[in-house]
Amino acid sequence: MLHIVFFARVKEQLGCAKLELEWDETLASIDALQEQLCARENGAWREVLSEDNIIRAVNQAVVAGDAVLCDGDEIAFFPPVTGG
Amino acid sequence: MLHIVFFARVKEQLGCAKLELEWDETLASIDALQEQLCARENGAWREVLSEDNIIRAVNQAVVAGDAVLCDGDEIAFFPPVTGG
Amino acid sequence: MTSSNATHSASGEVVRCQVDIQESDFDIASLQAWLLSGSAGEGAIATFTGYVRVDKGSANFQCMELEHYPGMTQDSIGAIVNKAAERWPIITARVVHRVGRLYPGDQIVWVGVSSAHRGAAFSACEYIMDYLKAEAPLWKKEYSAEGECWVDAKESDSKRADRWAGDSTD
Amino acid sequence: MTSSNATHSASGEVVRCQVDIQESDFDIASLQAWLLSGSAGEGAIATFTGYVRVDKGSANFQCMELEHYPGMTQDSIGAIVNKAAERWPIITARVVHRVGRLYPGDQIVWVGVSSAHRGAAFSACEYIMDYLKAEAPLWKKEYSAEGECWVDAKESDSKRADRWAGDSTD
Repeated sequence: MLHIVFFARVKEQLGCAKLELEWDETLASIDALQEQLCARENGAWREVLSEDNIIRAVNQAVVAGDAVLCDGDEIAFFPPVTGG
Repeated sequence: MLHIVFFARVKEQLGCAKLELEWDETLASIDALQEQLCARENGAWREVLSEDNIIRAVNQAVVAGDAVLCDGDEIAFFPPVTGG
Repeated sequence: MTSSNATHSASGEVVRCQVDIQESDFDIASLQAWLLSGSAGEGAIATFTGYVRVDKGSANFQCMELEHYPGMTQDSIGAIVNKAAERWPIITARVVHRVGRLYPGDQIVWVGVSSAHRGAAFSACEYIMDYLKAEAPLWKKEYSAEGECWVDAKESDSKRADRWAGDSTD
Repeated sequence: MTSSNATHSASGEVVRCQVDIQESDFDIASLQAWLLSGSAGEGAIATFTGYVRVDKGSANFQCMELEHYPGMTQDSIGAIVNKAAERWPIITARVVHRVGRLYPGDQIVWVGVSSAHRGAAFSACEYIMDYLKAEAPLWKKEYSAEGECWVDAKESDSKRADRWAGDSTD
């Protein structure tokens, strides 16, 4: 199982805070996962998830490029941070 | 009258916290005043007041080189500061 | 949600540090007292407090809501504190960041760092704030008479963090 | 001995500031509260607290005595605060420095600066501390089992102040 979480503007625009997907070989990288998510809701998700500045994290660590996903991983998508 | 004050190590070494001298033309600059003070106590004051790092202030403002003294001025001699 | 930690400082000493993410307000005097070990080894404490600010131009601002990524927020701030501790000889460090609904004038964040010397305390405190702003997964949404609006990230915030990359320790 | 002041900040606004030289201890929470104007214009407060520190090597340290030049101390610190206010858009600033007999762990000095933004608050606070150390007429004498000894000025303190001379504001 992949545990996928969304935060802030991304969460609101998708209307979704979390999602669980069965892990399989077609979801073995974060780029592959993101492409599958973009296909949801007739492309409505693509608009949100393909924004340039979207940040991706695997198991609560930000990843810069593509990253391998394993069964059980927690993947997050969120906008640039604005705390402090 | 010139109001002369000493602080910290300088005050202790001179054994003197303050001193008043009648102003006259021979005391019209801080260099002249310092030279007169150095002559006190058979040169014991010279040892203290001729230290390289001694700081001089006229009317509570530090002066870098020589400075004109007027009747009523407050002149201070003190070592490098160590507050904070 | 508290993350306590003991890491090693640039001076080789163990650094006592704690990161809290909480809805409740915080008391700066208690936080600063926590930084003192009791051994009088600290000569210097530098602190930063961030407040909900009302811009002069936006009279309609009402409040803000702070969202975060539970778990990752503490860990990411903890990692920033550890990096500061590797770089400067700090003795203790503490970070508190509030989440939830906050109003004008409310305290948002507090960072405090103790050290034997003031240069290390100042630098580490500012470093932690700069990276917290640039990296910790927290998001602000503003509510005003006109509606609600996610705050946009500022490029200046990532630049402030970047400047530490080429900087020598001092 | 209090010196209150209103000067103009880099932002053109009036800066509320106060400098106190006193024997009594101070309460950091009250001081920080004083910095807040109530208008929620401050987004940031940076503070520094200096403490009487005991070096690991000097177990015989007992206490220190802080002497100052009454009048000139307040004025010189006030002038430093004004220079900081000309350089950064600060809103309020407060400095308290204790004199007299102080013991290990005692608070010596507190500097607090508020601003809309953190960069100005941090820079102004550190600037004020650096120049206070380098210029304010205060002197420390240490008492230990071996006797009494005036603290020597550190060259590093005048260097820390000097570095602001060539620095750009940020």
